[in-house]
Parts: sequence; structure tokens; C-alpha cells
Amino acid sequence: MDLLEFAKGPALQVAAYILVAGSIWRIVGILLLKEKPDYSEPRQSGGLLAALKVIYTRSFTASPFKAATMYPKMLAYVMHLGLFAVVLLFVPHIMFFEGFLGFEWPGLPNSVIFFLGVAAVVAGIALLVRRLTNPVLRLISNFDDYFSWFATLFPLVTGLLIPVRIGFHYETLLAIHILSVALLMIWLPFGKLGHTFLVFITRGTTGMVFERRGAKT
Amino acid sequence: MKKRPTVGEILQAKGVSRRGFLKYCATTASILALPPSMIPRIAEAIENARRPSVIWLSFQECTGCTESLTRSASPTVEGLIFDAISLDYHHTLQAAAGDQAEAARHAAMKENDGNYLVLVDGSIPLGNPGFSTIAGISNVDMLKETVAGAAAVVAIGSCAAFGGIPGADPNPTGAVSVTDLVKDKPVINVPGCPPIPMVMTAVLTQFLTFGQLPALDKFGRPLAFYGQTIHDRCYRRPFYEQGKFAKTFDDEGAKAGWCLYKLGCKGPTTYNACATTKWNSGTSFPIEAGHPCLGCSEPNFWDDGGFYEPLSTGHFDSGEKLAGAAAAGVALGAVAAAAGRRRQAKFMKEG
Amino acid sequence: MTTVDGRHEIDREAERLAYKPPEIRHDKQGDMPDEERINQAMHHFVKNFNTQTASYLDGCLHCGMCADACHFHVRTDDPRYTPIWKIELFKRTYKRQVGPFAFFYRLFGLKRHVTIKDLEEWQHLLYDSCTVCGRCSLVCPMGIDIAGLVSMARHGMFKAGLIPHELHEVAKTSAETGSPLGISPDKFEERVEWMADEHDVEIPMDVEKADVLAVMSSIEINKYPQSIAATAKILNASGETWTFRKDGFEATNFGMLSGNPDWQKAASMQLINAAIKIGAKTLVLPECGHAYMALRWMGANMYGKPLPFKVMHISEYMADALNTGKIKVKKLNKSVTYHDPCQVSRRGGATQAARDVIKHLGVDFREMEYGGDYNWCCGGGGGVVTIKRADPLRHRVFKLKMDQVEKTEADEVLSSCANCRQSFDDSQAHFNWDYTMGSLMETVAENLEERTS
Amino acid sequence: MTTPQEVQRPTSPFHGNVRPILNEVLHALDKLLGTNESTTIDLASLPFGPGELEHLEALLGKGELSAELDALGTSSIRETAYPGVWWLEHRNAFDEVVGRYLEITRTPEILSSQDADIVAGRAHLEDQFE
Repeated sequence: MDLLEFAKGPALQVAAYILVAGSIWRIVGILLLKEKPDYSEPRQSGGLLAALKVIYTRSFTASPFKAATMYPKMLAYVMHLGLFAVVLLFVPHIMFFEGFLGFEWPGLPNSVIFFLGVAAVVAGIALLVRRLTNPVLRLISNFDDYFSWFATLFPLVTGLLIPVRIGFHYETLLAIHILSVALLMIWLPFGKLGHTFLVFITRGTTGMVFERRGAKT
Repeated sequence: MKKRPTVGEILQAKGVSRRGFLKYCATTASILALPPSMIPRIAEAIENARRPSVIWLSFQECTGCTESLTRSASPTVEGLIFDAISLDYHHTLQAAAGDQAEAARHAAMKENDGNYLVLVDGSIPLGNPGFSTIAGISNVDMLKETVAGAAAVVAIGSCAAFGGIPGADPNPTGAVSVTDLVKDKPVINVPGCPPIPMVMTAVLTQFLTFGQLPALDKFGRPLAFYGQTIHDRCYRRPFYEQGKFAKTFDDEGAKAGWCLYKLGCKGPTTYNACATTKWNSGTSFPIEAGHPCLGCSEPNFWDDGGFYEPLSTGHFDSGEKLAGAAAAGVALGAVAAAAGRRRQAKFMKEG
Repeated sequence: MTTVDGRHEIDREAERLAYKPPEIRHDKQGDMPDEERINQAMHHFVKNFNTQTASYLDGCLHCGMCADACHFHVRTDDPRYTPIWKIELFKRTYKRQVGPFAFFYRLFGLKRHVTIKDLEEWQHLLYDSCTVCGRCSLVCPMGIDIAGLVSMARHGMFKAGLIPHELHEVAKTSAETGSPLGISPDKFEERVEWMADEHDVEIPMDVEKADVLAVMSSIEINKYPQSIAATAKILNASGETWTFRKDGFEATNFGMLSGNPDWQKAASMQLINAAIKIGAKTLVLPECGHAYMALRWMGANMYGKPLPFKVMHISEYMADALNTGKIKVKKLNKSVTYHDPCQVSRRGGATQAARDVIKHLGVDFREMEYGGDYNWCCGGGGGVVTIKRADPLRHRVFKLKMDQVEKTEADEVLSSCANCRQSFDDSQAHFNWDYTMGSLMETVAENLEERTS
Repeated sequence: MTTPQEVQRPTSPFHGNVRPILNEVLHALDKLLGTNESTTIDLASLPFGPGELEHLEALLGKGELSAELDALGTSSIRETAYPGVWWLEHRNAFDEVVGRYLEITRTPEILSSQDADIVAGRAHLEDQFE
């Protein structure tokens, strides 16, 4: 079995198991802790709708904080939207998903994807530089932050290098790319990258707690 | 041993002018995928090259490779090269048969000991020597005997180079490639099912003109022809970049000649010269004809996933195992939460 | 010849040559060995971990944006004042003890144990430099309620006997006497009677059955006693049957601020029981921010079931009375800005109430830039105003508030929290500032229109 | 024999493979004018979609000079509409194209009489005197 077959087969397979098991482990591990009932009389209805509201609204910055957080927010947007586009709108990726989902959706031209991918990498590097130079971030950062950065950027960079080639064969680069994706999938549930699913739980919690108070969310 | 004539002498004897020779060298450079600036060196080399003796062994094969080569051997320029080699043994092509043929092989081996080329098509069965024999000699024995005095071995076609279809899972005959058996001689793999005839002749031409083996890739393939992917040289590549793909064999995209990646084209991982050299004297190649590349010049191409499955497809098991992983996640999460709660209870009791 | 003051060491590492700031004082209560303190801290951190806190503690991305929302960080640029950093020990304990992957954290020692030195350092971060104002909770892209977590982390600190002395003392007094300032029920009655005389207002006390139970904060009773009269005027004017009670008058909850859930519960139950005893339909909380959080949103949870009465902040009560026409006020001819008490507005959800009241006052209302829910805290909330050693930091932070107020160029700044008022007064004195904070409730009480019916 | 089904040829010859070649020719002309260096482009080594080669040929057009060489099959050596750009096509005895080149040069080498041929020709001429 060559590297590509290993990457596409067992590596991806095991990574998928770990991704699914780890994510659910973390979600269930949080949700099955003791519940704290809130007996206070609600000012307005909360519940699931409130959770959904905050899940949506926290995607945007409240105006008082716009100036102060503009730079990292912009970078984060570029990185997230870039990642989103690269992962979900690159045609070969769509084919990958189609392979087990059984349906497809329209993608973007490679040049656009390439541009967005490069933008995401640049934003990612800028975010790392910020993390390394900003005193606040230096203080609060730990291994998770740096490794998660690596785990995210690595597949992005290896993916972007496939068309650029630089001395490697397509299948070697593709194999490295898939392996780097496998690494990302394996790491995702355990570190802060878990925010891909935790964002719904965390924001949702705030929605449920504060929306019923009528407080600012 | 009488001295074989040089190619220059042969051509001169045929009344070919210097201009004709230059033209011949130019086309040779083209065949060898060498830059035109190399033409003067080729001219010099060809003038002084001598006819080598060639022994062709056919094992577990379909004769497709020979067909491919002989179809190209209508009197073209590369045909001239074949005039310049001495094909001393080829049991499909030669008139002689049986003991006579074997005698010719032995004679050629003896006469050109250490200098002849062995061409092999077909894989060699190790499961049982009786699976494939020629004149009562098993393939593996004949290969070993013939290769012993050879200058180099050329494995023609994917069967000889990598085991090919006989070697595909479950490989009932225990088929192996030439490289699996020949360790002490240089082996050039010219895979393909079949290989492009021009590539086969070019490899011989290279050996003939420069008297040395071409630069090879990690699979022993001449880099000149196997250095780039079909995808890299494919005229449909711009459609790939634009994200325009044929989704079925008869949709608008297929008619418009869009990229065949989605239809399983293995162009991106297949190293061969089809996209530029093309087939049938430069007429076309599979992608131009509307069919995705099968990747026939790559090892294990037969077992490497479906021909019509896009390259980017992952190989997943059924969803059941994934559901199992999900169930395991639920269990682990529940255990973790229970452990957490137990710790809390313990701490509360301790105050 | 010059002499060098040897008390202060030169900090050569600093960006500019500077004196090393004096060591932060670490306070300790009791004489527990360090081991036991760590144990206590950890145990009482761990008690707080539930689905809600877990979703917060697991969700942090370390983006650091909360630093930009925190007045302490904005004014000092000290990275330790990054809100999420303040709960680092709490978070670490969660990951080690209860989180979904706690097993691995313990097995591989991924999060180191909390040490006594950590706890001492964090005393400063969890008390002196956090007013639990919750502004950081609004900037967090994950929506983590960091302020709520700080309150919980304080539980561990309290049990470990590692909180600022002043706050501990005030909380202890509160637990022992029922009032943080040691105001006994008799003293309260005395004050009420005095105010009734002084302001010529009828003030019911210890009525057996009443629809409304009114309570006061010790700060008001002690420092702003006119609030008592103002409360009475408003409730009288709205025609309620209401009363003060000697067995339940203290609205402040220093058990909550200091981090002792037992004391917090005791204080809340005092009020809840008094209200139930008189069959109150409504409990009106005074101009006090944290009292609103303690009773309005946490009271029922202390009680263990829904409260049989409504809890309202006085600003909510006034807004309701004005909106329904139960009371009327004269129009005022001046410009006013309003300082939102964090626990009432941002975290309590009653932001609109004060604005309704102000509208009825007919003043030229000048909202501060980012007023309302995004308001800068007075700097004294969360018990900080009681911590003497935190004064320089609190004053530094107050500058933000001053700028915010001054920008409006309003004639007057009003608020609805005696604790804010106390910080304002203190900082005003410190800076010789022009603005004196007025009370929204007192303004309404002074301008009540006589009932015509 | 008829094909079982009609194959639709792509209508547009533009797969984007022609432009880079024109660009290369442009640079080669600069080189010729600058350093008097000739360039040969082997068209067989480049990818072409259906119709693209014809498109390139049409684009380059026909210039003032064209020659035919008869050696091991015919070859046509033709200057394109762009002086200095030559279109060479080698055919074998069966009139199959075996090589196609663009030469950017003042005169393609193959047009010049070769010394070896001159020597052989001279000997042949001398024979005429006998």
C-alpha cells in the first residue's frame, strides 16, 4: 500500500472514528454533568430560540468593541470564511463529501479557492504573529493554541501546495495533505478546535441564561 | 565477432542525405523528449551507435504490448530505429519456433554476451512454475537464464513492470514483476497497458544512441516520458482550474470537453506521456476521446479504487463503524461525566 | 549628595526605567496550612462545575478579546487583567478534575496543580481587579459569561481563606449582624423614624400583611438615608399597601460578593422569608445593583423553587408606576445622563426601566457613548469598593467613567445603585471632579406630583 | 464504415494552450534580435486540445517564403506571417507528420546545404567528367 492509499484509506478512516467519537465524548461529557435549574421568574421567553439567537448574533461584533477588536476579528473572519470556502466549496472536496454523503453542491473556481486559501493562510500567520507578540495572548496561550494553529494551517498549506508542486509529486502532496487533514480531524475534538461544535453549546448556554433575563446577549 | 555497422553507416548505405539525417535527428530528439538544442549531440551519437542485439521474452501477457509496438512499426522514423536493432528472439514475431527458436536465443546470448538487451512483457508466475512455460521452460527460469548475460533489461508494459493484471488481487498465479526477480542488472520499466509505442522505441533509441540508460524515477520509469502527469500536460486542465467538470459521460460538460476528474480521471496521479505524444501517430488519447485516464502506467492501477471514482474520494467503510464510533463517544462522554460528578460528590462530602 | 530611597527597587526590566510597584498584599484568613487551603479552593471550585459552567470553561478560544472589554486591562494594559486569565485557576481545575478529558489531564499531568502561590496571586485578580461587571461577557465571540465564572471562582477563594481582609470583614459582619455595616434592626427602625420626621412622610414598619415589601441597602441606610424617605414617598404615592420589616430589610449580599454561598443563601432567605411572612406580592429592591442579581436572578435558586412573589428593582417599579399612571412626576428642565449599574442593566436586563423613568421626567436625556448595556462600570462593583488596597487601581479605572460622563456635557449624572454612588463619591473626592452622582429614585421622589384624585 | 454515434467536436478551440506559446515566440524574437540566439519549440511536447494546433497555425499565418524538402519523406519549411518565425513540419515516407516545430531564427539550419552533402555532391559532379 502506498502513502496515498494509506492516507485515503486507514488514516482517514481512523481519523474519522476519532473525530466522531471524540466530539461526541466531549459534548456528552459536558451535557451529562449536573444541570443547574434556574427557578427565577423569566422576564421573557428563553429556551432553544434564545440559544439559536445568540449562536447567530455572536458571529458579529457589538459596535462598542468594533474599534478595539477590528484587527483580530477581520483576520478571524478571513481565516474562517477562507477555511469554509476551501473546505466546502473546492470542487474536489465536494466530490470527497459526495463520496459518502451522496449529494453534491456547486463549488467555486480553483483560482477563487486558491486566493481565499492563501488569504486564510496569510490571516492565520498574522494571527500567530499577534499571538506571539500581543502581551495578553502571550500570557493566556498554551500548547493547545499553538498546536491547534498548526493543525489548522498545515492542511491548508499542504492543500495549497498541491497545484504549486515544488518538487513533490501530486500523489505525495495529496497524501501529505490528506494525512494533515487526518491529523486535524484527530486533534479537533480534544483541543480548542472543538469550538467547531462547542460554539453552539457555549453560545447557546449564554442565550438560554441571559435571554430569559432580558439581559444583553 | 564481426563488427556491427553503426547507424550512420546504415543510413548512409540507404542513401539518406545529411539533411535527411538532420531531420531524422530532430524527430529522434522529439521522441526522446529532449530539447531541440540537443539535436547536434544526438546526431553525433547516432552516427556512431551500433546495432544491439535484442531478445524479447513474453510471459503472462496478452500480446497487447507487442501489438502496440508493431502497429507503430510501419516504416516511420522510429521504424528506422528498428531497422537498426537486431531482434534476435521474439517468439510471437519470429518465424522459427520450438527448439529452433530457443537455439536462436542461445546463439544471440552467446554471441553478444554482456551486451544484449532483454525486453520482457508479461509478469512472471511464482505460484507454480507450470502456470506459464515456453518450450517447457518456466518463465522464471527463462528470465534468469536470459538475463544473466544481458547489458540491461527493459520491462515492457505494466505486467512486466509491476505485475499488472495477472498480479491484481487476488493474484492467483503469484505473479511478480521483473524488478521483483532481477536485482543485479539495470531494469528500465516502461509501464502502460499498453505503453505508448513511441515510448518503447524511444527507450531503445536512447540506449542505442547514447549507449546508456535514461534517468529513471522511483518506479524505474524513464523520466523523459514519465516525469510529468497526464493532468499536467492535459489540454483539459484549464477546465479543472475553472471548476468545470463533466459529471456524466453524456452531459453538457462531457460534450463541451470539460475536465473528467469527477468521472474518475487518474490523470493527476498518472505519470505518462499520453497527453502530448498521444496515440495512433499523434491522433488522440483517451481523455481527448472523452474517457478518463485509468492510470494504467501506475503500480497496482487495477486495484487502486474504482476507475470511475474521483481521486479525492476517501475510502470509508460502511456507516456502521462510524455509528459505532459515535456510540463509543456517547459511552466515553457518559463515563467522563459520571466520573466528574463522582469527584464533585466526593469533594462536597469532604467539604 | 543625593540619597536613594531604598524602599523601592528599580525595575530595570520595565519598558521605561521605573520603580518596581510595591508587592501586592496577600491576605489570609484563618490559620489553615497551605495544603488545606489548596484543597478547600479546589473542592469549592469543583462544586460549581455543571453543564453551564462546563460549556463556558471548555469553550474558551484564548482569543484575548475580553481584555479589550475590561476596564482594568484597558486602563493598565496589564495582561494579567485579561478577564479569562482571572479564572485561569478555576479553568485549570475544571480541566483536571471534571472536564470530559479530565482523566487524560490527570494521567499526563497536562494541567499542573494549583499552588498556594497561584492562589495568592489570583486573590488580586479575582477580587481587586474584577467588578463582575460582565462587559467582557459581551465581547466574547463564544459568549462565555466570564463574570459569572469569577463569582463562582470566588467560592474556592473564600473557603481557602484567601480573600481581601476588608471584604472578608464586611461579609463576616453581614453574616453575624445581618448588615455589612453592622446596622441592627433597631438601628434601622431608628433611622426610618428619623427620616419619617425629617421628610414628613409616613413610613410603615413591620406591617403584618402588605402587598409590597420594601428593603434597603446598608449603604443607603448609613450614607444616603434620604433614600429611605424617597422609597416611602414613591410607594405611598402609588397607593400600595407596603412595609419595611425589621426581620428583613438588608438588600446587600456580601456573602455573594465575597464568595461564601452559605452566607449568600442566608442573606437571601432572610428577605424571602420576610416577604412570604407578610404575603407580599412584590419585593421592591432598593437602588443597589448586586442586590438585584442576588435576589431577582439568584434568589429563587437559593430558595430552591420559584419565589411566590415578584422581585423588582426600584427603577423597574418606578417605570411601571409611571407607565401605568400610578404616579406622576413634574417635568425637569435640565440635561441628564444615566449611569447603568452593571447588575441591573447589562446583567439584569432592566436597562429600559431607568430610561422610561427618565423619559417621564422630561429631561434632556443624553445617553453616554455606549451607554446602557455596554456601559463602563463605576469600578467599585463586585465588592471592589470595599477593598482599600485596590483604591489606586479603582481610581485609575474610574477615568474611563469620567470621560464617558464628561463627553455628554450633561448637567447631572443619575444612577440607580448606591454602590455605584459610593464609588462615584469616593472617586469624585479623589479627583476633585465636578460631577456628583444623583439618585434616580430620589429625583423621582422629589418631583412627585401630588395625586389629584 | 460509419461511427456508431456522432461525436460532437468542441465548438471552441480555446483551451488556453495557444496564448503561452505566442508569448514564448515573442520572447524568442526578442532574443533573436538581442543576442542573435535562435530558438526551437517542439510542438509535440506541448499539450493541444482538439483544433488548437490548427488555430495556432492559422494565427501565425503564411509569410513570404516556403520551401519543401524531400528527404526521408517530405518536409515543409515555411516562414509565417511573422518574419523570423518558421513553421517546420516533417513527414515520413507515408506522409505522416513525424515532427512539428516552430523555429525562431533568420534561416532554419535545415535549409542550408550541409558540408557532408556538398562533399558527396562534389564527388558526384567530378564523376561527371569521366
